[in-house]
Amino acid sequence: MNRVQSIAGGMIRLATFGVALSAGLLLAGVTVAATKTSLVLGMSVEPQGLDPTVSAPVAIGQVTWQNIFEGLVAIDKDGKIVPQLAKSWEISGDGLIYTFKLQQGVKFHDGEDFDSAVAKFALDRARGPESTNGQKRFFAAIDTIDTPDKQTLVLKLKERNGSLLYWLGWPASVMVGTQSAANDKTTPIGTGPFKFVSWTKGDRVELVANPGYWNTQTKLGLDKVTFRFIADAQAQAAALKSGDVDAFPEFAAPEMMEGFKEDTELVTVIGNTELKVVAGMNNTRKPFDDKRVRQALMMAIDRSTVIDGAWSGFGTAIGSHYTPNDRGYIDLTGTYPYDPEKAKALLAEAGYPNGFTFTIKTPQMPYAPRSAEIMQAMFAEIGVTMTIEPTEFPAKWVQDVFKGTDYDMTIVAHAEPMDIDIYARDPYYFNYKNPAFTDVIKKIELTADTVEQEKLYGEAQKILADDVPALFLFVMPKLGVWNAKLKGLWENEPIPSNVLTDVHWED
Amino acid sequence: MIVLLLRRLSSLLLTLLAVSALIFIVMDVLPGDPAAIMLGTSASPDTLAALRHELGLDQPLIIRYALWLGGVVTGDLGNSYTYGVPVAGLIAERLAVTLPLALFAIVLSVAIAIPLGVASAARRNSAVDYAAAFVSQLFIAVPGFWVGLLLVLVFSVSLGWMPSGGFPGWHGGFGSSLGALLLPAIALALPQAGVLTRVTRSAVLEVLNDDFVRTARAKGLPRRAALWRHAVPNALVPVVTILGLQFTFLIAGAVLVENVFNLPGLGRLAFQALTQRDIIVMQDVVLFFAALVIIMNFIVDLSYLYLDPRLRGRSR
Amino acid sequence: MTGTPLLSVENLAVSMRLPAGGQMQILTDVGFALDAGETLGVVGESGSGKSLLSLAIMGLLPGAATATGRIMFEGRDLLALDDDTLCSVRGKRVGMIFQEPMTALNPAMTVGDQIAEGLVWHEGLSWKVARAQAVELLDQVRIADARRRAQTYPHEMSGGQRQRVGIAMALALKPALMIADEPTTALDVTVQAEVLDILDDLRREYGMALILVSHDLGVIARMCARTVVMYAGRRMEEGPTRDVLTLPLNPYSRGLLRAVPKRRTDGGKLDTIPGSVPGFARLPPGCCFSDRCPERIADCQEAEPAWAIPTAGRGVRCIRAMQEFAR
Amino acid sequence: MSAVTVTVEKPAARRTSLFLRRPNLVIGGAIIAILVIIAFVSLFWTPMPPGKMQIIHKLKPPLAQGLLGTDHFGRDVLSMLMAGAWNSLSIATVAVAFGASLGTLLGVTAAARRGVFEAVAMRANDVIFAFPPILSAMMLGALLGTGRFTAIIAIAVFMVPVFSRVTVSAASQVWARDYVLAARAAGKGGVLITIEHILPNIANQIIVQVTIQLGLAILTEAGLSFLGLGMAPPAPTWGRMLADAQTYLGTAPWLAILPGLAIALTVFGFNMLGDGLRDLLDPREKGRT
Repeated sequence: MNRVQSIAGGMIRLATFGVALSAGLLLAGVTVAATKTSLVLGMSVEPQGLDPTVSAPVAIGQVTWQNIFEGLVAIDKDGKIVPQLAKSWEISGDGLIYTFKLQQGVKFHDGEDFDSAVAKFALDRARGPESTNGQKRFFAAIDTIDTPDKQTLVLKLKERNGSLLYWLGWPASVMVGTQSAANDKTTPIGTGPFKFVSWTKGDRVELVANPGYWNTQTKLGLDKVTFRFIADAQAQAAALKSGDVDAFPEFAAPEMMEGFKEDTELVTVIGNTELKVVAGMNNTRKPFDDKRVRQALMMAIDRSTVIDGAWSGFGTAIGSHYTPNDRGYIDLTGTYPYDPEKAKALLAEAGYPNGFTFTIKTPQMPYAPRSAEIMQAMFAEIGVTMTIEPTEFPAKWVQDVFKGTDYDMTIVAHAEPMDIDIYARDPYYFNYKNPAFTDVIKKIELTADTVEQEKLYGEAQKILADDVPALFLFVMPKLGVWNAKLKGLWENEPIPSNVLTDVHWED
Repeated sequence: MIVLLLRRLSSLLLTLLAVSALIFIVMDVLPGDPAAIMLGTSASPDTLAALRHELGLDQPLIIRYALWLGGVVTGDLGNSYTYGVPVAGLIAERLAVTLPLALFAIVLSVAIAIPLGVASAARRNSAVDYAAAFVSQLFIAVPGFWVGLLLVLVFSVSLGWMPSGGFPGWHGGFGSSLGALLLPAIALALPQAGVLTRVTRSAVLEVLNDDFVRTARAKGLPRRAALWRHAVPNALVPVVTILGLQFTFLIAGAVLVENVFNLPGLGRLAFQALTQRDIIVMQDVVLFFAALVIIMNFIVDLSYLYLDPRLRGRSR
Repeated sequence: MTGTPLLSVENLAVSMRLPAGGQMQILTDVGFALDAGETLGVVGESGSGKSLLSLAIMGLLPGAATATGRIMFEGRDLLALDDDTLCSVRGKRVGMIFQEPMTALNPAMTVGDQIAEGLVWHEGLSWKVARAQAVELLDQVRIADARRRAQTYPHEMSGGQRQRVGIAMALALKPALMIADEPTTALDVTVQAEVLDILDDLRREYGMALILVSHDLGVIARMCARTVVMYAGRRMEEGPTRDVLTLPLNPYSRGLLRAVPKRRTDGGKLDTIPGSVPGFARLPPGCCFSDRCPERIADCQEAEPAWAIPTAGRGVRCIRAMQEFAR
Repeated sequence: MSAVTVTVEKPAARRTSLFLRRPNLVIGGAIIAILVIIAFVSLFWTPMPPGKMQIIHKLKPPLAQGLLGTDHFGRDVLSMLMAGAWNSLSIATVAVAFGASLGTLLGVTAAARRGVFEAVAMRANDVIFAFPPILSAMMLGALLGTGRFTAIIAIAVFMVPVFSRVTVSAASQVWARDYVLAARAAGKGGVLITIEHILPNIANQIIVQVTIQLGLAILTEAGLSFLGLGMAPPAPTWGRMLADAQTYLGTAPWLAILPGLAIALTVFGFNMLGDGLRDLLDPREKGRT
């Protein structure tokens, strides 16, 4: 058989093998039933590393926080500060000295003991000069850290800071081991209930229960957890329906939610997140430097239509940079309600009788272009022409809008909880300078008393609602979809996370 | 003939060098600063500077290019900014998905296209010919990612026969991994099969009327044997050319299907690396693609020598 | 003509389907007989349909052609056989040599394998044995260093050598009948003689019947005992080669003979047949040669003259020839 | 022996309908003609303004609201498809015009000038061919920002090597022809020969390639939009309609099927047209039954 024929012949045999193989597989239908003590949890975004103390993306915390790493204190599902590696603590009268009593017998996954020296190492590492911690400003208020004995940690502050305790509960402030800190990015070692097993980049991270977990009161419902990273909403839905994934705490596409309604195996739980969809304006650029123009644009928008069109009706309207599940929330959507006629009149009064033209730089995440398209139609009603300029996030958006403030209007969802203080920061992309507002924020940081803080937060909200440095649109819902027999997943997300300590299967 | 190969090889290396320079400049000019992306919006300037230094981004362009190229030549492709792991490992990991997927798609494409193409050429202007022409036109016209979408909906969501996507990893069992690649392979194979059918048909038609096919018939070979033992082997040159092009496309261009089936393939790695401005990964991946295209062209050229003895000159 | 002939072609007609629709008749009323070991020449200008005749016998007519009549070979009508049975005849009982050696061989297959393939296919020999026999066949067709040349490819051989490979292929299975369709037309003169020698020696050695199709009267004279003269798809004259060449009955045969270029002493122009071969769609009424025949009379255009047998072993299609013979 | 009458039937009706002889040309031509008409009509009239939103009427099936139903913003799908026809076709045509002319120019000059120029041109070709298409389109999107202009450039750039390769091989064949050698011997300059002899002879191959590339351009535009790199909203293109509709496949399948169908039909039309033209123009194909 001449070799050339054998190729042709070979190709055919090879081909028929291919066809036979695929036919065989088609019938086999490979789906393994999920055993009851393991969980497959789906996420839209894959974290770029697994150490929350060296880079900022929230996805890192959503895999590791409270599962692998723990902090001195933690935030519970209602947003409250609860003890963790610090059993208890006292704050001095002048609020400058924090003394923490640490838990005993706590070990890292690599066997290293946790004591005050390790805690000091972790905090110094986070606030040090070479630190690449995304929230380095949390620790700015700390002056010195002392360790009188193994179980006590004393923080001395330069000035009072009401939020320090809250920030110590964040993923960015978790405790890391002295030897393991360097490569936590790829092989995370923490003190938490789950140990890291493997990470197939672009696909999944696998964790397994930590037999030597120090907190004996918590009863773990799971012995194996797999985080699957699926960006495409359609693929997410398919994974849920075909049983490949047990739960999606943050499902990507609101418009597919009612597709799960008639599926008896799955349950949908709608909570809310801290994601505030806000259309920021460049407050130093004409015409946005004139408050009346900003207020007119606010009145030109019907928030419920935006929510209905862009996010299929899920999500709650907000009047200021604050979400309903933050303490001290006031509903200010009534400050500038939807009133196109009044908006047109206000525009004329501000000197723009037949409107003006500007561009909005929209990142590619689905909520942005959809909201922008609806706003475009609404602004057209009052004679204002908005052109949409898609801007690649994070690269071009960070460079053009965030750093360069070279934009008229933009639209982005701010994920960090309780970050109303960004309007007091200078520089910040809004270019909004209001001494009265900055003063209120300063006061908040200096008062330790929560009731007083909540009153001040209310004041801050009112100033923003009236000043409209940005068009406050809505808070993104937490679209939870998971197996009906799965219990213990958080309904809301006061802090971006997937806490699995009390997750278990129920038959 | 050796001189011919050497000259061909040197010109290929030259092209590779040009590609490496081009991609380096493009990545440097792209807006967006990797450090800012990694540290997020509330990072302070000094932390940004610290990270830029750590990543070596603060050095002049030429030195960075030399360092990168030096590394590539010695096999050290550098570490990914975002993942912090050697890029070579990352690419190898993703290749373990993309390569089998591409091979699977090529096998399916050949299994569909060669028989269809040869049959429609043998029975020209018959029902088979028109049917094959229509089907191949349809496969070409329908966007691959759209086919993928429909396959997921039918086979995994409603019928539940197949996994909806993702990749369990080869250590997780050969059968389940191959199962995960079946639907994406079909979605990739159909458009290629359409093109391959048409190329095979015209190539076989070209050869079918040659005298040596009639000689084979005169020797007593039935129609089918003359077709497969004499006509088809002489029609393989254009077919192999297309297969070479298609294989590199399947490696580089499968990002859309990888998205629909969320497979951790090379295309997705490049897509994520671009969004995150993981410059080192982007440069290595594009260079890898270019090398693959060049090696593929080289292999196709070599196969010409094998398939068409006339090109070999004096063989003995 | 003793006993039943090896091959007997009776009333063969071949017509072609035209691309724009409609049929056109090419061969009309062709018939002849051939005994085992006998040689027959088929001579005619190009466009007379003689190649189509050989393809019709082999059953290898192009798709658009349809043949009617009978071709009796070894007791079976080849036209009635289905393709599979015909395959068992082709190559095994009837061998064919083609005109164009440059394209008649498979460029991607070694010469040895192309010869051996017939043996493997028909007699089920292993490739090893078949290849060995192929080398022997190459020796027989006088190709030097046959063992090495068997592994080479067609493009590494001259036209003459390739035609010899064609001969080796055709006689690999020692068929009863060999059909050679203008075997030497594409070769230059010196190689022509050598190829014809080989063909003749092997034919004698294996006692094979031969049909040699050619437009070259010299080749026919040298190789064939009997000859048929074809014109516009019809047989014009048939008989022993010597008689046809020396005492041609049909005016066309005479014109053909006169047109053979000879050294002329009187420096006159070479003789030609006036006019040119008409296309099959524009044949003149009556005798197909009537428009160019110098001896034409009115009756020639009345009706196509029938095939007549003036004496045993001779045939002619011309009323004038019959009248001449009668006197 | 009976007398034999010559039977030559007269070929059937003088011109068998064009459809029978050239099915691809007619089908392909018809589809493309209809699409071009729709595209032009959409500039003046569409049942509803393509951008008009009626959130209350969103996600209505065909015939319930407008002939082909509404999308997730309540916009009329039929109007969007018509406007999409204009956008997708215009992007494809401009891109192909750009790519074809540049590619052909490169190819023809390379064939004429030979030597260094050809080597450099072919080297540039290899470099572009070596770049992965979809990935490079993304990089272009990141560099120039997304939008109509980037889509056109991204599509055109990868067409240049295809056209230059086709042209070089076709042109060099024509250059080798005797009558061109004769023209050169008569002292004609390279440019003149190219215009007078080369281009007319390779025109048919280029035309066929243009139709095929037009089809591919539509597909690429759809792919780019799928990755979010296509035209900026609100101008609808088929690719973006398809991309946006992906998450509504479960609840509103027509949103994805209709644009998918439009894309498939157009590409099908272009390919059939390409085939028909190839048969019509390619002399070699004429004789074959």
